[in-house]
Amino acid sequence: MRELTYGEAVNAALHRVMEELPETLVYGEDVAVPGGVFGVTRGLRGRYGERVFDTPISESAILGSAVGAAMFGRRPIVEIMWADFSLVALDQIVNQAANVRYVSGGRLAAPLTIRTQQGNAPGACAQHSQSLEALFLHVPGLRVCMPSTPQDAYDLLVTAVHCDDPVLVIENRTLYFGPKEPVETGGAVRPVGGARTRRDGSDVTIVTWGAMTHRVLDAAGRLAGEGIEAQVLETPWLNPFDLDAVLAGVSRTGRLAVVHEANVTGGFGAEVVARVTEAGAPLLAPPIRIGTPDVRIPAAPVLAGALVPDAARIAAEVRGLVKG
Amino acid sequence: MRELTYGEAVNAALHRVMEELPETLVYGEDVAVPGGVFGVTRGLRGRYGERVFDTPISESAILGSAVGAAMFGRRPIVEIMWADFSLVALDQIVNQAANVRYVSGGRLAAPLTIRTQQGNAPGACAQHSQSLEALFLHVPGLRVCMPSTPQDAYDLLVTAVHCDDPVLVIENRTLYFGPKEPVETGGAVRPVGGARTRRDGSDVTIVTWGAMTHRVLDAAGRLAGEGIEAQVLETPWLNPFDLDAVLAGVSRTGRLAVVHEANVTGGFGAEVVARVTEAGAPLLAPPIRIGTPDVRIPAAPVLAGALVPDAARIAAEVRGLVKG
Amino acid sequence: MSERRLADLLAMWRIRAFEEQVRELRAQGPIVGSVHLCIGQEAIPVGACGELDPQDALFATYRGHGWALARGVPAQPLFAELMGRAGGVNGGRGGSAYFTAADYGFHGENSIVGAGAPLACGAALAGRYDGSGRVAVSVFGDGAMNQGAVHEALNFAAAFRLPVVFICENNRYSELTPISGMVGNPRLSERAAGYGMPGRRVDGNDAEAVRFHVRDAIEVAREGGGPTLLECMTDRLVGHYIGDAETYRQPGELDRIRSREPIARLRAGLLADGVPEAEIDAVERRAREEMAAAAAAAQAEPLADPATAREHLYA
Amino acid sequence: MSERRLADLLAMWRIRAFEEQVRELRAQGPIVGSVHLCIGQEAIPVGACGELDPQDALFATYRGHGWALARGVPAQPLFAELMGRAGGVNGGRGGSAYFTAADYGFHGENSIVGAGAPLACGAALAGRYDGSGRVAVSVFGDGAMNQGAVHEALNFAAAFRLPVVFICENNRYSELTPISGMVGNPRLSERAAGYGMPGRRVDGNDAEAVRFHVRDAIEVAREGGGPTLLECMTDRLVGHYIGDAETYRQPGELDRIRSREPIARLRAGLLADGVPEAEIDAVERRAREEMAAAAAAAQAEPLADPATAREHLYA
Ligand SMILES: Cc1ncc(C[n+]2csc(CCOP(=O)(O)OP(=O)(O)O)c2C)c(N)n1
Ligand SMILES: Cc1ncc(C[n+]2csc(CCOP(=O)(O)OP(=O)(O)O)c2C)c(N)n1
Ligand SMILES: [Mg+2]
Ligand SMILES: [Mg+2]
Repeated sequence: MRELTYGEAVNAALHRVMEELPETLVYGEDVAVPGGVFGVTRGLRGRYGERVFDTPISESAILGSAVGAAMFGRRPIVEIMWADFSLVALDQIVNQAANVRYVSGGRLAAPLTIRTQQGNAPGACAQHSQSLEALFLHVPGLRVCMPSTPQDAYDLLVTAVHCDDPVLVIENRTLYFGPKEPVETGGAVRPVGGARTRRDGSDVTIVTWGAMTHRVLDAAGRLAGEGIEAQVLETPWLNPFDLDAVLAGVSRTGRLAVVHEANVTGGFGAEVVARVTEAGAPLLAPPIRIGTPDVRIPAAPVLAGALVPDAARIAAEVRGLVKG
Repeated sequence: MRELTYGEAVNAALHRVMEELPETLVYGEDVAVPGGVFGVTRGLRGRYGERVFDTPISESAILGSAVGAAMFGRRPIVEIMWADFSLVALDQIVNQAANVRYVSGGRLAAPLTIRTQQGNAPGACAQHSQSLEALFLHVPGLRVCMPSTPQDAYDLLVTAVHCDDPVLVIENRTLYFGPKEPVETGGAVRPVGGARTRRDGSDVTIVTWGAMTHRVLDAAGRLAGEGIEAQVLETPWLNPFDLDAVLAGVSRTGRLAVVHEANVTGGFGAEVVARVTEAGAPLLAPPIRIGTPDVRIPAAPVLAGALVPDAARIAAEVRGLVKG
Repeated sequence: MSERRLADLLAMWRIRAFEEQVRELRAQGPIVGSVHLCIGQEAIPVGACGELDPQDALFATYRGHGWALARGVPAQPLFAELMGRAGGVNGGRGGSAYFTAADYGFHGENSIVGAGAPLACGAALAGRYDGSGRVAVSVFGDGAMNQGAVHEALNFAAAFRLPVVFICENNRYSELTPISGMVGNPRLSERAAGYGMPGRRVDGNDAEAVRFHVRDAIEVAREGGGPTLLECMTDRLVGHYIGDAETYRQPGELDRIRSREPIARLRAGLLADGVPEAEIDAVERRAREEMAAAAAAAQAEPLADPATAREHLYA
Repeated sequence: MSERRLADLLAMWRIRAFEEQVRELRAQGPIVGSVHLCIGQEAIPVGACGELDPQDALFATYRGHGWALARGVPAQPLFAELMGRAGGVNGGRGGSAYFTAADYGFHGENSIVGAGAPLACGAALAGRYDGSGRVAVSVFGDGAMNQGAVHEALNFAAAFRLPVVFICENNRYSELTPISGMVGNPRLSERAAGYGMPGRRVDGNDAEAVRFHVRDAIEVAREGGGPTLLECMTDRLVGHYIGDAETYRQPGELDRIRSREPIARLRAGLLADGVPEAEIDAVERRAREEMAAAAAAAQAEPLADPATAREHLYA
């Protein structure tokens, strides 16, 4: 197996799909000749030439042309540099891409992949720090995933590109340059969906996704030191969402905490709590949601640090849930 | 009291605020000389001249200029003809308007009011039928309300315009030409927030908002005929959301149903269910959410009718909740 | 020559007769919701579509019935679509303002102003790789020229010399508002130079003039010369949508418009050239009969099946 | 005359010295996150800001440090902002790419490309009603010209003859990509005609040239003549952001750029005019000392208080 960082794994997945699917295209701002502002698309232009190109700073044209090209047999893989920027062109994702298959009754399809990355990083301003997955998860017709490990960064992107629906792959720039890990490349294309038990435990089920997964695992480690065993269930696929895995965990532990970086109100954590509650899963205590409070994200790290959940805060809140 | 339709009540509110707040402006596509595609802004141009004007079909310029004008002491009331169209310019609402006060530490403000309307109406296509409140409710810094009666159409808009924060007032075109009702105009400006008990009942609390309120009341009437007494709690203000009113109702009835027109997954109903669950309110049965299933909205009324909740379906699901 | 013009007359009458049937059906009830008729603008689709090859892409707007017909979509499944019949081109899912008929090279209406322009760029882009030599035609109105997505599409196509023909149907109104007050320069085709593409103002009420300029633009596009912006001047003879009170019309405006509308103009021209009136009237009659029959047949079709309403959301 | 040019030199040196301090602080740690320096582009803010009155509005981009300084924002609270100090112009909430300083007539940076242009239209619009005679200046880069929001703002301002001066800082790159390949017509100022506004290409490395054209545009704007688009040609002497490897530079490109950069140019001009070198060097020294002192003072300030992080979300 190759040892790859998260960013290298994304790059490896792009090379693979460009190799095995001649109808793929990769384009976006600075992705071709410069190889991407995070270096994630390096080597593609040199290897695949015209199938990889840089674009104007025109998100509506990037996304809309990807939808149009997909209607005509291409599999565009376009990059929106920051999820925050999707808001200048959301129409093309929600009113265009998501409608193609349904409204045409399946006569047309829009198999495009939108790669983006999101979340706060030290010093990032309010316009470069949002976690927007909940917006996309409210849109029928889209698929959405958020890998947090090199293996998933590879697998989910390969799956997304092979998927015949519009898929949003939300990466995280704080993970691109993380540790190298063994990544199995070239394996069979995995189906869409699924969850990952990152740690098992009997006292509480913590559901999380994206970069938060690492902080949750850190918190779970601390809790273990106090004798609290938390099951950490990562759901890298959010649409479709693996509710069964969550229910299975909760039925064992009797407690649920959902952790995400997005602000709490209207975040996807509400959907998870609502589904578990509707399912009538017996709980020993009311479920909790841990996320960024409902404010904008300030640039100063000392301020943002007081808002975005960290391992200490996650551990404290989960401890409160378990100890009651 | 004046007898006004919902649309006339919106118009009356606009006349009032234009009269009492010289810093107000009203602009948007076709709102001035034509008086609005639904006639809701009639008479304003003639009465207030230059403070009311038509704009190009440029939602980013409409919303962005409103934010800029608001930063400089104006109180723009801009119209986005359909909520679906906000997706071509969401950046100006989320990345611009919502950040002004917070990032400037209160030195600047963006007291603008965005009037829009949403939802399905017979024959409307997938791009003119969405209920998007959940997107805005996930954005800290915005206020959001959805009036369903002439009195609230008047009161909430007056409150929104007087509010010093960006407020989104989401109306509904199927209500504009509804029945005339007595509307108290010219009263004191009401504070932001609050809920309305539209019908009292002891068996179940149905929380709803927007045009669905009328279908829920219809359903509640049918259920009463069967001896099921439903409390219908409308929450026209969604941000801020009156959770206390919901908890008070649920603590009496022990059952919760949330009904909205938006598709279920990621809808604000999830937030309501999550908050009630987190609050640990004792329930006799798991709460339910009733909304449009997770699909796009087809134009054919016979198809859309099978998806958007109607009184019969609401009654049936609530019956199931109560009868267990 | 007069064959071609009689064919244009028939094509225009087919569109107008279709639209008049739609207006009738909307009044009677079988068609519900907002409907945008293209009566008065028929010469543009008729002049343009004859220049398109089967592999070409066509993206229109909610005012797209005429474009679909001119592209070759049969009338009955269009009527069926507008009436929510299972046999509609999209089984009733698209409706009047948002249907597609890809089998006929009609890649859809769009009811978001300007949103179709980037899609057209994508169709043209795909042609770069599939060897089809495809040209994409993007149709939008004068008001759409002020929408960000159209700007981005015009620049995107120009920067990459994509084979796109942008057809702006300038009917002088953006919904209920005159375009003249919504721009600093009312000659919209003059924006083309800034993008580095040719821009022309075209008599949009003359199918022959439209044909000439579209052919020229398609030739340039197929040769790799990139996009062209054609501003086709025309008028709506009817409201923006059915029910529009048209309070914005100036005194005498409708008379002026009727005096230059494409069908009356072509009719007068044919008469002047000595084509017998009977022959000309026969064209109108034939179109009206065809559309009446198609509408009736479509109305007799079964409605879409509610049980299917959730299908085809995902692959 | 040479007074004015010495003042320009000082103003440009203040900006460059500020940016060099920022680069240093970013390397050492007190400043974190992505930072966009305007080294090489100083002549544009220096030439433009002197023409603005106190009531005028100025909207810049994430590359806005120089604009804030030229507008009169003191250096210390700017350094403090970048270092997340409580005393920063926004108490550290804005940071390098998104701060405002309304008290000084600086209405903010924006880190969404093109998003500030519509805001500027609004500031100008407000002036229609408050009798201030306000002119709004909207600054953005060459790449932003391809963003829908900028197009909509240009048309909106032109249609309503709003007093806005649009300043496009054409540094020939959109982030890491040359603008030349991203447009069909590289003369961005030629887009102005399509909007019905004057458009000029300006030597953006000459504060005097910028001053002349901005003054002219402001005069037109104040007289109700509407907006102007000024394309100020310049170059970044540094990367797009701190850390940019600048792999996209052509051989000899940086030498070419340095040979025409505004400070070296003005220095040479002053020497040629007989201004003693000592006097010129004193200007640089003065600026460097001022900025070193301001940076040090700001660094000594307390960090923002985490307990305040939730304040001021709503009124
Ligand atoms: C983004 C967006 N904004 C507003 C509308 C509402 N709307 C529908 S048609 C229309 C007018 C379009 O005018 P024009 O482009 O000239 O086309 P025409 O209707 O005249 O053919 C408007 C504003 C919309 N559908 N989409
Ligand atoms: C809407 C949007 N898209 C993309 C970006 C990422 N981005 C930041 S700066 C930049 C380049 C802008 O180039 P230009 O307008 O020429 O300004 P310059 O940086 O050269 O001053 C890009 C693409 C963004 N911030 N916002
Ligand atoms: Mg028009
Ligand atoms: Mg640039």
